[in-house]
Amino acid sequence: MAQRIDVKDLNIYYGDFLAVQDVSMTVEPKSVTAFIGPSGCGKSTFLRTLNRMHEVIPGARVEGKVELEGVDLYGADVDPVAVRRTVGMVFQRPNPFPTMSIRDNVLAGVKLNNRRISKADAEDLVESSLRGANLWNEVKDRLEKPGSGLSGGQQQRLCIARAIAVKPQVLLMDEPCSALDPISTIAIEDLIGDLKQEYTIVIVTHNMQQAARVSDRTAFFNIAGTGKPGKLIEMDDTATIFSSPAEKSTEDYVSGRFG
Amino acid sequence: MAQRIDVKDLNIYYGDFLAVQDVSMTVEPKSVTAFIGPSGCGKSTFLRTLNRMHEVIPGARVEGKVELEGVDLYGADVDPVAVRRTVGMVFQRPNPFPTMSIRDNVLAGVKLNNRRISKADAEDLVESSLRGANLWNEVKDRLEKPGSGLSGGQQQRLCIARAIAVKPQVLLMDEPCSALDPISTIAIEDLIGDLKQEYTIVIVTHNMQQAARVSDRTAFFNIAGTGKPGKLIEMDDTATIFSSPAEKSTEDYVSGRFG
Amino acid sequence: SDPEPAGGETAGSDTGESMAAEGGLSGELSGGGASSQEAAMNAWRAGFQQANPDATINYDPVGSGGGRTGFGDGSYAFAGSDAALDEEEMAAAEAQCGEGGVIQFPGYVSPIAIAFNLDGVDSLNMSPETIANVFLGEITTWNDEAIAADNPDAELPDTAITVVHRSDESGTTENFEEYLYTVAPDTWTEEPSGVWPVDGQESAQGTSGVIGAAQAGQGTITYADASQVADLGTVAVGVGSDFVSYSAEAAAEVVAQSPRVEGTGEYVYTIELQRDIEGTYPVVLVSYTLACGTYADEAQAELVKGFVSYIASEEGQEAAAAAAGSAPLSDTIRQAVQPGIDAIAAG
Amino acid sequence: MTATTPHVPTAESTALVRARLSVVDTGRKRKDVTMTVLIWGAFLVAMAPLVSLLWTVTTNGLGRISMDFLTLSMRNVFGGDPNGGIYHAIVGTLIITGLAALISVPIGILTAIYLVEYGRGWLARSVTFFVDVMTGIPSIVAGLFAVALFTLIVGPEARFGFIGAVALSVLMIPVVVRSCEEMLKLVPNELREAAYALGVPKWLTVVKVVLRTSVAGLTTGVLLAVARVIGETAPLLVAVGVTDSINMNPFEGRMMTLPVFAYRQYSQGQAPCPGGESATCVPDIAIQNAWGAALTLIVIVLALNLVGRLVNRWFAPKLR
Amino acid sequence: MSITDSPPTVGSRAVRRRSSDRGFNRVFRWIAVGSGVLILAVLAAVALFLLWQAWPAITASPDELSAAVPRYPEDTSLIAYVGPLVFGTLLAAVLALGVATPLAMGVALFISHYAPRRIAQFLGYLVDLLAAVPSVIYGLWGFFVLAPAVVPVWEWLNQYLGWFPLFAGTPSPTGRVLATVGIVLAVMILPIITAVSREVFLQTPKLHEEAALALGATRWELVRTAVLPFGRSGVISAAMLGLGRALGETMAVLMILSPGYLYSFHILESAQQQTIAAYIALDFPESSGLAVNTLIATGLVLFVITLAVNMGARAIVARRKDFSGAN
Ligand SMILES: Nc1ncnc2c1ncn2[C@@H]1O[C@H](COP(=O)(O)OP(=O)(O)OP(=O)(O)O)[C@@H](O)[C@H]1O
Ligand SMILES: Nc1ncnc2c1ncn2[C@@H]1O[C@H](COP(=O)(O)OP(=O)(O)OP(=O)(O)O)[C@@H](O)[C@H]1O
Ligand SMILES: [Mg+2]
Ligand SMILES: [Mg+2]
Ligand SMILES: O=P([O-])([O-])[O-]
Repeated sequence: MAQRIDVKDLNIYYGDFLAVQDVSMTVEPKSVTAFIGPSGCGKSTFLRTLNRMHEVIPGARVEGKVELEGVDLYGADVDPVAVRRTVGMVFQRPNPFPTMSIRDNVLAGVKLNNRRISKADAEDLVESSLRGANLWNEVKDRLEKPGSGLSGGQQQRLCIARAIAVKPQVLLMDEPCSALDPISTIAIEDLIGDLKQEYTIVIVTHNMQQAARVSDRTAFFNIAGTGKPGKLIEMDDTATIFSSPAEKSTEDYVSGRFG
Repeated sequence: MAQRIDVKDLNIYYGDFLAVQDVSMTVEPKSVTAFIGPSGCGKSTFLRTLNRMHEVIPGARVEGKVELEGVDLYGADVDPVAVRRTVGMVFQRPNPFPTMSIRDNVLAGVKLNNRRISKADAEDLVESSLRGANLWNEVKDRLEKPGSGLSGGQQQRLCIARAIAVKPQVLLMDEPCSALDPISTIAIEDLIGDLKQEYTIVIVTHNMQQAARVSDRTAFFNIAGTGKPGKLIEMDDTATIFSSPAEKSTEDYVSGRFG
Repeated sequence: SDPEPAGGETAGSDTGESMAAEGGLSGELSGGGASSQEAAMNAWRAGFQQANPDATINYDPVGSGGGRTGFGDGSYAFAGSDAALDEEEMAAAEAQCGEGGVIQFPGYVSPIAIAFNLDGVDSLNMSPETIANVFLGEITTWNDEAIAADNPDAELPDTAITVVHRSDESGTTENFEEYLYTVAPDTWTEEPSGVWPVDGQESAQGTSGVIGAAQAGQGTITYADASQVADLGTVAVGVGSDFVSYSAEAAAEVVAQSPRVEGTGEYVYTIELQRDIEGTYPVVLVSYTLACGTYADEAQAELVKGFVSYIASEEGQEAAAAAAGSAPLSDTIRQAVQPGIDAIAAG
Repeated sequence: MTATTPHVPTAESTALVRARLSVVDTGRKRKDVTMTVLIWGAFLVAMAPLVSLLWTVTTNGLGRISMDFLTLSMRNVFGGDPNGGIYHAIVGTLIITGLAALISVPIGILTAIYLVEYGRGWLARSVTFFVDVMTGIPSIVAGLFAVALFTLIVGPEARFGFIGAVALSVLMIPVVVRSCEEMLKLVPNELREAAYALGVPKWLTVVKVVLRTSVAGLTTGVLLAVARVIGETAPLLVAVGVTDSINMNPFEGRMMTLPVFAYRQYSQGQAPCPGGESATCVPDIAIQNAWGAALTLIVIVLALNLVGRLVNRWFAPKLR
Repeated sequence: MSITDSPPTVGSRAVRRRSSDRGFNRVFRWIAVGSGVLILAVLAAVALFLLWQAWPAITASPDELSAAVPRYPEDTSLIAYVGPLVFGTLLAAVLALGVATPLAMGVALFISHYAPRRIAQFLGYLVDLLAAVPSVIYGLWGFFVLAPAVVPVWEWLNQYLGWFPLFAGTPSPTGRVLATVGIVLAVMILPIITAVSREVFLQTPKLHEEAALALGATRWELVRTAVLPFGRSGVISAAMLGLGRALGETMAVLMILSPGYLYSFHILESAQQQTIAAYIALDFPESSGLAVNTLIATGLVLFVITLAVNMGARAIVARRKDFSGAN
């Protein structure tokens, strides 16, 4: 299922503003890759180009290539909608659909697309996705209740369940824990550990300890100042980044000297 | 100018929900006190009770005492409006008034009190406040421009200038750097170092390195789980908290084992 | 005549007394025009519909002008108008009506009361000259000598006179102006037009508007369809040496005694009002009924024939008199137009 | 890090702080109180005429309301006859307003969707601008326009309910667009992004997420627009004409509506009752009818709003 | 961007275009665009209709017009004829706006920032409801209740403030004057302005409200420093919405006003002013031929006024954009 992503010489613009400059990297399948860096350095911006979600923002555009198993996601015959089914995404603030029950939230990817699915299949999908998101036991008795009634951490896991229910091959997470309390954070971190058995995972985090705990590889982004483009400074195994990074600024950042 | 705050057995409620339980602490004048702790543990909630800003939130109320130089802030003859002038506040997201020029933003609080401030006095005050906030050189040529045209870090310093222009005795800051880029963050940290010569400063931060860098004393808050009240776990000199805290959970937190 | 309680579309019960002979008509017929006729038209429609429960007659009270235009361009099968068709309109109507020609007769004649609101005074005498001066704004208080002279017994206060006239263009206004123009030509010199010629006076829209305005203020005076004046005081107008109060009979009399305009179509009965006939009430509104001699559609022709016959019938005129206080049509006029109505046919 | 020497409040520092904290700046306090009084006053002053209006309509109209009044038409009722009712006008109001809504709501909501979800550039700007201009079309002009339009299509005798509905639509569409636009803007972007990230195409996102989430708000918007036109008189008088009978067919024959009925009854004024007031002849029955119709109209608007509130309750995003 | 030449894999098939989705996307988009265009078309049709129907009057000579239109004075150009109507329309609308805007802002602030939270929502609902009261009903009320009731007030104003042009002249004994109409119009547009302003005031960012409070602002100072500046453009739009309604209001003016055709500021005196919309409704019934064209020409003028007012409002809002709350 999981697939490899190759990014080649990517520039990202908001209108005329170059937000991220010249990024090339490879994301390995069935592993967790963490993006760290100070606020505004373009982590979210870059992450969104991996499933063309940046196209939702007026004026946002890219130059360069993003390849999924060798297929350019920006190729002429590639449908952005299909890209997003293949590369799922979880956001910083949990965003379950407020008008839907927990069950319908999990099935949203199917139902919103007008796919027909048998009742039994739907039940199976709901259960397996919620189990996959470590949420089944907590909600199995109230699947018909609105998803927005859950706690923040549960909501975030519900969003993860919803994302994996469409069976993506890659899962992008943009600071998935930054709005959660420590217990929920630990639950999600555990979940990420389980999910990497099946998915390619990319996670943005502000929290260096979290990056150190959950990721296999870490990419450090930085920015020279307001109005300057963000850049990928270095990318390496997580252990290397945190113990002996090649760049001085990486070391400053991970040792907490700024940010 | 700077004054001491004594908090005694404070419980804080949102309606029926006990958000923060039983906090007692002393904040020393002319020093920087940092509040750290995981998300949702009640740092902001507690901070706002120090200048009665929590009263703005419907249903929020306190039990217990907060004393400024021995005067109970919740005493019957105390005017909350006067409290907020004495205990100023800077928020997480910079919030200059968008309809006002930079100059008017600085003078906003002063004009409330003293409509007839002379032109020369006003000029002096604008300059001294902006200098105090390390912003004068950057904006002195465009005082008539809207404050919202500045960068995030400049906006935040403008807010600090606005807060100190009313000559408070205590300054509360709720994650003042969390929306800023690293350069601006450093500027604000330097500023805090200068300000403590004159003011009693309390700062909430998510960033332990920041707490270690700027504060003299640190208070660690924690929460047992969603729905439980936040508590003050321990408070001590910053060096002690980061090197040899008394509590296990403090050590776990400052060493990055969770949060 | 007791009106029947209404029901659904066919709820009108079949108690159409002598109209039973005509009783089998059905279908829907729409006309429109002068709002002055609305109350009478309601009575006619009700009477006709009771006799012909399957028929529905509608009348849009859009105003005489709208009625004449609509009649000329075929949007209305019949129309009511406070003024006779002028030459241009007649040409349009004749073109629309085809060979059967135009039928026009004064189906609704109603006294116009000169009504006032003055505490403690119910009735006053006024000579034509005085009326003209009051409405011109020359006489400004109620205790003016000219008024006092004709009312030796009345106690007149020195309240200011507030004239209230129609703000909209109106047949009532035109007829009232015509009256003043005829009887007080030296004082009232403005040609009648339907629009009130004096500036700066109080005005209101529609008959109910002027009545309401007159009731709202002290010392007000206005002119309005007599059936609407409610508890306002009214003026007995000077005719010759006498003062005549309004009444349907006195109004009928003036129409009956006035000649017909010559040289019009066979069934176009336009009258030339004589405003100075002793014993009659000369301030009247004459409102015409318009119909065609030929209609494209058989059913429509039958309906128009039945309905217009009813308007012109003695019974119909009485119904209108009861519902709207109008003056019944004289036999002379009825006999002059009835053949034309009887001849209405499809073609 | 410096170790701080403990600071102990002295008597004078405490007094100083107490003075500062309890300072009641009388000027500002007075101003605050003055403005509070003024704002309460504004509210009360504004409510006075509105309360007077509702009171007038209710007290004048209530006496006329009865089962007969609500279930009978005015067919064959004339003069001072106190029988008859406004059933035909209620039906006409509901049909014509309903049709107008049927025309305006899809156009209005789709335009709002265009403006919020797609609109960019000169077309969106001009639609926004001209929608504002359209809110200023005088209602009688809308009526004349509709009549002229249908005169071109079906000939001069055209007077039927649908023409009125078209006239009302001209008045209603801009209100629908404006209010629905605001409601759609309130749907958080996060929800759209959540759907896109699940690989849902934009149009399904709009239909199934954006519209679904804002149903409650859209209902309110539509009801506001309905309320705006349900009381129209002038355009219907010219476009639809009047009748006393029940007509359920909006494509043939005249129809009556409540506001037109109220206006015509008001215009009729007094009825002559030769024998004075009696059980069969009430001189001011017409004006009583007018107030009765006015009250009914207000009650209908109220009921619609209530329905809107219920829809709101049922469909509003569940937060707890 | 070039198409990759690497061999297709599972992934590549998954991301290929699904044409049906794209088709629907496009269709839906065009339906939405179509509705917007349809609105423009309707408005253009209304404008064309007005122009087409007004044209005979615009091109007619003053003689023809005065022959066809009973109210038309001799030797007067169409512009001179319409002038007083434009004046009356604007005066009535400005009066209404002048009365309604401050009151509506008060009511909106009351609901958003002053009223006890519990009843605020109910009050908001009540005000929305009042926006729905039909104008005939305002007409009936103004005619039967308000006009008689305000006579003493107008007389008092005239007596003590008669030096002020608006209150000069002879006050009408029936109260059916432009001042009364202004009040009725104000009452009619008050709920509209209130509803919009209230929404805007409620949207004031917490951020800015808290900034003001933290500086030690009282409630009124909070309103003055954070709420009003933020809401200014919204209130202007709201007022323009109300102005549009006041400019076009027909029935209430028709039923209440005792009209005149002068350039007169005497709002307590009868027979001084008239508004365009009421004028059209008043004279339409008895008109035919060129008279109707003349009426529609005045309708066209009203349409142009509305257009101008909207453009003006937009310009005002745009000029303040730099300092607007939306950033
Ligand atoms: N919608 C947008 N339009 C224009 N500029 C944007 C937009 N979103 C982000 N930017 C700019 O792009 C740059 C990168 O922002 P981005 O949100 O990707 O940073 P980030 O690293 O995710 O920061 P954070 O840690 O705060 O989430 C910033 O300068 C930001 O101002
Ligand atoms: N306005 C409010 N109404 C009800 N509950 C609230 C409100 N604001 C905060 N809370 C609750 O109070 C608790 C403490 O919240 P608070 O915002 O003070 O935490 P915090 O430590 O500042 O978190 P963070 O680091 O995310 O800012 C949380 O459980 C939160 O859900
Ligand atoms: Mg980000
Ligand atoms: Mg906080
Ligand atoms: O019949 P009128 O209303 O025009 O007098």
